[in-house]
Amino acid sequence: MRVVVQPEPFDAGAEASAFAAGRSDIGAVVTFTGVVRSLEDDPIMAMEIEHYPGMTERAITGIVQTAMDRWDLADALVIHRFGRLEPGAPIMMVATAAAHRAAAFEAADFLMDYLKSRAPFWKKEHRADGGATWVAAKDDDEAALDRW
Amino acid sequence: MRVVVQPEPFDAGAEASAFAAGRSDIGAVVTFTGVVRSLEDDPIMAMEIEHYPGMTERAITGIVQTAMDRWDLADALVIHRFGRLEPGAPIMMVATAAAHRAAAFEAADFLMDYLKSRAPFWKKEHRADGGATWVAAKDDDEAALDRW
Amino acid sequence: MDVVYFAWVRERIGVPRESVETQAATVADLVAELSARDARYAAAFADLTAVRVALDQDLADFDASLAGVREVAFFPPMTGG
Amino acid sequence: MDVVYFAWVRERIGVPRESVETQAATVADLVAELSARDARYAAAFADLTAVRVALDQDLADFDASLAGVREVAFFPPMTGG
Repeated sequence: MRVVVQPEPFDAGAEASAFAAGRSDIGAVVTFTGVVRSLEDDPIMAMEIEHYPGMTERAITGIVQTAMDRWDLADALVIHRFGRLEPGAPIMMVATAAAHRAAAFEAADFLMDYLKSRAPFWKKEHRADGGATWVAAKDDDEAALDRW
Repeated sequence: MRVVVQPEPFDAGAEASAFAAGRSDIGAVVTFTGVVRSLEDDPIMAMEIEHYPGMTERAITGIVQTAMDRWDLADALVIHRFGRLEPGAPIMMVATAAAHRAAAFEAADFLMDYLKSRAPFWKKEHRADGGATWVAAKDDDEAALDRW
Repeated sequence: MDVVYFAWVRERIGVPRESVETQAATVADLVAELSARDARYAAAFADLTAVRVALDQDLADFDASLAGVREVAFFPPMTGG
Repeated sequence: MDVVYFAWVRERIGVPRESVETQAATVADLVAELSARDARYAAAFADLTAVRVALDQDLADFDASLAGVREVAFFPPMTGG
């Protein structure tokens, strides 16, 4: 298990290559990468991510441990940035490795649902007109946890 | 959309980095990489993959097109190898990019289910004692298609 | 007791962290005490369905006891990932 | 008509591809004709629930017509991914 919380950009491809590299007991690797999105009809200048130092690492580690207890995972990785991020930049990634495809897919999906609603990050979108809005949690986000 | 069928190894990380790079209309990228698995209690020397040239590209392209029609995907990638592969080597990968996480996850899962049962590849496992066995399709593989 | 705030809760209260002298038995008691102290707190805590609390970095409920707690955190629902 | 075989169907029949002169109207007719011709075909087609067919590179059923078809392929259920 590896959990990284940092302001710096990361190279999702390089991380994916290094993750579980050279292991022949693994049949399936799933990665999810979250990217700062800026739509043409609602462009943002930047995404600011606030977090709760200390609790963040603790919460993510707990979530990953839950996933590793529940699915037969060979390894799991979570990287999550904080600070000011530009459109198109990677926000975070998860990677899961397992003998079988279903475990890798389900665990990655589980990790994303829990990271979204249980890891102490808050997103603020900065717009060109100087306005800034905290991203609101969706009812769906909380409801998604009931899937597991 | 990009569909690649080749005997050569590929670098899943580098492919993931290049996929949908620099696009700020994308919020989510999911990748799946299948790896030749060799378990300690049942080691294999090599995985041989036979395919149906022509139909392979046609079938995969059709499957990816179905996914792009069904989910709001910004892009999709499928790479699948054939020939003789060593344990630990990548067999294939899919990548999906979308504005939203659910679409990227579901489409990747869908692509894997259909590639497994509807793309003309056949796997043969070669063992140290010289024996070789065609991998049998599982009833579950066919049943998985009913999910969609 | 250290009290920390994040995101718009922090912005409404105006400080990220403060030391609070209190005899409050529960989180709800502390919220009531702070809200009575200043309009900034009353504004931040006006709708508690939109506020989450952590005690010593573990998520907790508003009726949780503050006995032995060193750090209380208030923040909106999380939006990571 | 070109007939192609893959995986263990190919191994049982012993060739990957052959040209077949036939008046068979359907895939099932062709299977019956080939199976009567030689034990290798009879062995490959003994359990048709384990065999799939494609006509001009599209999956088809055993009762599909061969009219206008240039290439018939027989193979086991696919195991890609």
